[in-house]
Amino acid sequence: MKQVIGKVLYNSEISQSYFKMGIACSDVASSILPGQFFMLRAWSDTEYDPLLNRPFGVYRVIGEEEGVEILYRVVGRGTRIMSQLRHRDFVGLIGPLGKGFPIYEYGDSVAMISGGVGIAPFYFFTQWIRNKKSYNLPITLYHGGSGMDDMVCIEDFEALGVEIKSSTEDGSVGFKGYVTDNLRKDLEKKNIMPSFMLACGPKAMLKEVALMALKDDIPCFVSIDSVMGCGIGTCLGCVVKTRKKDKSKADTEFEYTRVCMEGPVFDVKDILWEKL
Amino acid sequence: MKQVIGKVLYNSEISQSYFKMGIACSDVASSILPGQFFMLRAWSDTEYDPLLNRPFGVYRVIGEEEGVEILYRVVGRGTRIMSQLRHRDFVGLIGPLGKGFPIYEYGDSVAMISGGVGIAPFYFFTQWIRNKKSYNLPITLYHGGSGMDDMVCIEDFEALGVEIKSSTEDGSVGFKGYVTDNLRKDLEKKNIMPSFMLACGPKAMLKEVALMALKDDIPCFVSIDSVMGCGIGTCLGCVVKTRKKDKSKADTEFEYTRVCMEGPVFDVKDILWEKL
Amino acid sequence: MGKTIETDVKMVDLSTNIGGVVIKNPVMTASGTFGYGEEMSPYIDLSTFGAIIVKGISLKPRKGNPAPRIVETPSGLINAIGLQNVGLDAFVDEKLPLLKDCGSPVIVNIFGETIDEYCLLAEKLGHVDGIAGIELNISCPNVKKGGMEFGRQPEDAYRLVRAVKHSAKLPIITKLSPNVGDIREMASSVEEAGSDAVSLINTITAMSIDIEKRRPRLFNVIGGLSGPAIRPIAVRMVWEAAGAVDIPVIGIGGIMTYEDAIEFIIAGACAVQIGTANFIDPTIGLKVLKGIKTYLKSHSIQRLSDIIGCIRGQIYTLHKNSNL
Amino acid sequence: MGKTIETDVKMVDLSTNIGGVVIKNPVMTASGTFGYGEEMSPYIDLSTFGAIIVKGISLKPRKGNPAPRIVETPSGLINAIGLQNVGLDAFVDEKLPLLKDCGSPVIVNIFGETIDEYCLLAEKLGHVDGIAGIELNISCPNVKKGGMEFGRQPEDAYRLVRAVKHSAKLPIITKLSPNVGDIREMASSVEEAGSDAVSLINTITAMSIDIEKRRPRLFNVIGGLSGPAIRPIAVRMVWEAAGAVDIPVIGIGGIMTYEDAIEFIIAGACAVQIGTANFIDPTIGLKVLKGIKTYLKSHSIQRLSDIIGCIRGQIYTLHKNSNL
Ligand SMILES: Cc1cc2nc3c(=O)[nH]c(=O)nc-3n(C[C@H](O)[C@H](O)[C@H](O)COP(=O)(O)OP(=O)(O)OC[C@H]3O[C@@H](n4cnc5c(N)ncnc54)[C@H](O)[C@@H]3O)c2cc1C
Ligand SMILES: Cc1cc2nc3c(=O)[nH]c(=O)nc-3n(C[C@H](O)[C@H](O)[C@H](O)COP(=O)(O)OP(=O)(O)OC[C@H]3O[C@@H](n4cnc5c(N)ncnc54)[C@H](O)[C@@H]3O)c2cc1C
Ligand SMILES: Cc1cc2nc3c(=O)[nH]c(=O)nc-3n(C[C@H](O)[C@H](O)[C@H](O)COP(=O)(O)O)c2cc1C
Ligand SMILES: Cc1cc2nc3c(=O)[nH]c(=O)nc-3n(C[C@H](O)[C@H](O)[C@H](O)COP(=O)(O)O)c2cc1C
Ligand code: FES
Ligand code: FES
Repeated sequence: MKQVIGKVLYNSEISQSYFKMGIACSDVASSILPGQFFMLRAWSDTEYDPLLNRPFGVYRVIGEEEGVEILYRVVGRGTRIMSQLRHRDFVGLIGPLGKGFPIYEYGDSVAMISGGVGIAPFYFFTQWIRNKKSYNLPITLYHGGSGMDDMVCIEDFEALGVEIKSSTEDGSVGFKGYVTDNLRKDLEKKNIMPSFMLACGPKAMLKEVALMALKDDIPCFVSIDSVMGCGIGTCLGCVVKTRKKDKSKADTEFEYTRVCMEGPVFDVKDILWEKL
Repeated sequence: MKQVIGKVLYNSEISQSYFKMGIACSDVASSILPGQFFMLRAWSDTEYDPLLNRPFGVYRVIGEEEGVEILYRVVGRGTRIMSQLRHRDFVGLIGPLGKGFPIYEYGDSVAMISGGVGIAPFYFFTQWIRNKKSYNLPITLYHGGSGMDDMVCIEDFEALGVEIKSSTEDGSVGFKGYVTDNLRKDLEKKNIMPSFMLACGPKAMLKEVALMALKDDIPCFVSIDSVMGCGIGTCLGCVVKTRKKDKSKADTEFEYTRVCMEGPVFDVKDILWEKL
Repeated sequence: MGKTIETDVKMVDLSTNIGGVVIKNPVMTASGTFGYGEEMSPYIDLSTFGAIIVKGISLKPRKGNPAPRIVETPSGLINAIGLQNVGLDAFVDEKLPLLKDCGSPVIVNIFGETIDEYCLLAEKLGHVDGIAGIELNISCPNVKKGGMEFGRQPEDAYRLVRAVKHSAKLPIITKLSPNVGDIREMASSVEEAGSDAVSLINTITAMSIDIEKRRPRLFNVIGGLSGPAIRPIAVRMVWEAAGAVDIPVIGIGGIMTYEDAIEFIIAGACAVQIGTANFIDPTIGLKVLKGIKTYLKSHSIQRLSDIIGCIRGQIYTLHKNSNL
Repeated sequence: MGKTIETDVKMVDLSTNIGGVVIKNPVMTASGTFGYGEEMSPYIDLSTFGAIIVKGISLKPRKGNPAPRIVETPSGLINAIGLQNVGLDAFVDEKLPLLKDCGSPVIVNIFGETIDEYCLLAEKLGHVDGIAGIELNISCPNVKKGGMEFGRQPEDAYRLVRAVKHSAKLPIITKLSPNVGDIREMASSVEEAGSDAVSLINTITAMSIDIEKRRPRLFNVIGGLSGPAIRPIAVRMVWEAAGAVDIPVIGIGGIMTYEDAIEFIIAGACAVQIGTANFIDPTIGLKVLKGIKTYLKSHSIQRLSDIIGCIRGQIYTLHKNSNL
């Protein structure tokens, strides 16, 4: 992890309020693992409103490790400022941070479940798995959103041979309903039983996925979103409730664990979902 | 005075840290008097650092009253943000504000004295006087700065037939020394005795000019720079010490007068220079 | 559908009674940030407001402090204007005429250096037509107490409010100083003294130094901090004060948007005052008012009073159900 | 010429003695914003600092509060971490080893729920190798006093400091709470109780509400505001405290740049602590230190101590010469 200045290469709206930003940052681009993130500052470090840097995952590494592409959604002031950046503007970056997706043998098949901009970390992950594996591991992406505008980047995944199962709450694309309902339908039919599940999205969605995974005993990792003060482990602002590592206490006792250092990716077994 | 949104037409560095910005704002451009100013916000009104709008005079009205050109110098955070604006960005404007230069018969000859970016209001003023007067009133501009970089816009004035007397502290251009020394030299030689003097620049400079004008009994108006909270008369933050209007008390008593409403241009007779 | 919404629109009830002053909506101007109204009239219809609170008035005119009087800080503004004002007589003769027919009730913010001065002011204002109420600025140096503010100790505030209440026929809003150890104590003591309402917060004492000149940036050395920087402190104090008293609480401090105003209302304020934001956007009052209306409508809240302090009960439940 | 400047560079003296802790420069880390050092070591050389003050330690480990624990405000941050920490034993066994050889003196910030807890902590730390001093966080709820902070009343603070001073062999810095009516009183009373230095300010209690969910944004409802928003208040309090006591004063609150650090020093601080800024730029400590050196050099100031509180005398002169 390093602190660097990145230069904006491009920044374009790919769907209503979704943007892709390319950032030149060769110092750090080569060392990123899928699921890691950066703290980003899209404004001067002498302007203090907004005050804090913002966490963003990496959609993919671009240009022979010359930079990163970030997929982001405008939800508030920080992302609005980001969306106004243009070619040649500068951004501050600290990273790569956190622990990414585990480096595993991912078995027979992987299901990735994403809600909205939660799709962001999966492209880089898919690229990485496609590179590591010589055989063609089947990967399914359950991607959900409230409507058509959330169905971003689907083509990118298709190009890597990922099976797409879309869902929208308004029914405009794919299954009508929540992404978790779409997943449940398949899991219940048992016509699909992935050897691994990975999920990224709102906490309520992660919780549903986790409960399904725990019930069906499918190994499952989730990337947890949390408001971050620092991203580097010092503020203790980003915590989630996890089971005590001490096995004898794991069912009754919990502790607060930092999402930025020990996460953002957690084994669903380690999180106390009932208390989230 | 109105509150409007202006669109940046251009914004370019014309000399080290001096910029000219063109702003489309047809709603207000036609009503501006020379010496008036605007409160400008070069950043979003939902970002509060910096918090306050900034006052700027008008260098000239452009494009058949479609907009204004501002000449500004980067001195701090607000002007730095301004300098980063580009074509099509938006700025908030409130104005035109204050009382401009008096609408007078300016007699036989006018001397304008400016320090650094204090030159800004004089171009519009010169244009205005050139338009009003059928005869060719001689105008001299004493312009001073610390070095070559401060010698901005001279050509613009020359094109309007203004005689230029430059001075720099480092001697790189024109007279070596302060602009007030350059002026004093001429006034003392009595080879020049303007019927009116106008000055804009740092307070210390204005004070020297004022004292010379009072001594030689030359009518003189100065545009006073002041830190402004609102620009519209409500905060009482921008005050200067002026003589009591009541004649009998004018020599001994003073009051605090708002630069934004009663100024920024004041008759040197009204200011308590000894207490500035 | 269209019709139902129309009906809703009309039904949103924004009015409140602030200790006898009936206000049509909860948006007021904060003293010292709206001049005497006349400065703002080119930008905003003065009838917009629930009430207009004018620049603090003293018995005699006051010159105010030498410049520099203001300095910008991160998301804040420190001012040391020194209470410059035209004095009671000029206010009544020259400023009030425009204001009293402006369509919003006028509340006069007053201050003195002694309790007697306050009382005299309040009494005189009681005889003037067109004034709906008085706001007592108690963050002023009490000359009899060696320059210590009236608003620092509960007993001092009690004595002042009690005396003014006796002299005044008008409703009294006491404006609390945040520069105290416990705002609840202050609020309670002025309530007990008979104040009809409290407003808070006034500015927080603050200081800034020019490191090049190695001099305080304000001539007066210390000034009062206002603006969005102080909002989280103000919201906390309003929350505390509203929990401590039964009289209406008016929230002030860093309100820049309707969201900020709603935040104070949810914390327990029946009305809000907009201060520093007027300097940045003279039409802010109208924007905040419109935003409050839209918020209430879109959340199907029919009376503003339904959300005043609405989180109070909730919090205990919230905490009871969790085990830290 | 070049030579003279070189000599000047070498001659700038940044060292101070803070109540027995000799520090090589005035830049410290603020408790709770620098972890236990290990988190920051990838970004900054830990030997950079005049002192490293670690996250507050209690006798037993503490879980801290449920999330949300932090919320951003204009130029500020409210936190309610709830003093999560590994506890004294784990600190000494697991965290101290890295720190004690890092090249900067280590000051341990401590807190308890009773005076006895504080004393026990202080005593135990006195037997541990590699600790230069103790910073007493007195902004903690005193369970014996119904949760009221130790740092709110001069008498409570006095009693606490006095007791700890008896138990501790180490130098004691008392960290003052800004949530008081008069910071001078607080500073004087801990000085009298034997504190070797004071540091201020801790966070200012604050609150923020989510108007969509109509819920406090922090689980804990109220938290502490830090960051540049509070700097003008902190500078004022440091100015007041430094005028009231003779022991060294350490300035804290919203320091983001070397200019901010110098501002505190001119106001009377012998050293400063950097808090929230570490979150935004983990190398900030080094930048502030370099900036201070450059400032001193370019202003031909040979000892930092030459500018500590340097405006104090000046102000009276300034005011005497003007007639308001
Ligand atoms: C490890 C990690 C990786 C992330 N990767 C991406 C990514 O690749 N693309 C992307 O678009 N976003 C990502 N996010 C989320 C992103 O950080 C937030 O959207 C962003 O910080 C919002 O900033 P803002 O200033 O626009 O919103 P704010 O104005 O701060 O807040 C707007 C709204 O969003 C909520 N919010 C703010 N921050 C968060 C947060 N961290 N989690 C949940 N809610 C929040 C606020 O409560 C508020 O309701 C990631 C978050 C984490 C923790
Ligand atoms: C009526 C009026 C008309 C003006 N017209 C112009 C113009 O046409 N072109 C132009 O370049 N500037 C003009 N100015 C000055 C301009 O407003 C300031 O330079 C600007 O506000 C600085 O903002 P900043 O954020 O960059 O500086 P800041 O970061 O706020 O301050 C930087 C430094 O400048 C000083 N400073 C800030 N504002 C002022 C001020 N108003 N007066 C004196 N010192 C100040 C500060 O004390 C500080 O030392 C005008 C000022 C007034 C009052
Ligand atoms: C320039 C200025 C002048 C003020 N004058 C007064 C005053 O005369 N009387 C008073 O009670 N409060 C005065 N205040 C305080 C405001 O009314 C308000 O309480 C404070 O600014 C906090 O609100 P804000 O953050 O919205 O500005 C003044 C504030 C400012 C910024
Ligand atoms: C997340 C966070 C945690 C903190 N934890 C502690 C603590 O454990 N002990 C303590 O005395 N102060 C603690 N503080 C207060 C800081 O040390 C400091 O006094 C305060 O933040 C003001 O400085 P700043 O504005 O530079 O952050 C904490 C502050 C923050 C923001
Ligand atoms: S974000 Fe600060 S500890 Fe995780
Ligand atoms: S700038 Fe506010 S009154 Fe002049």
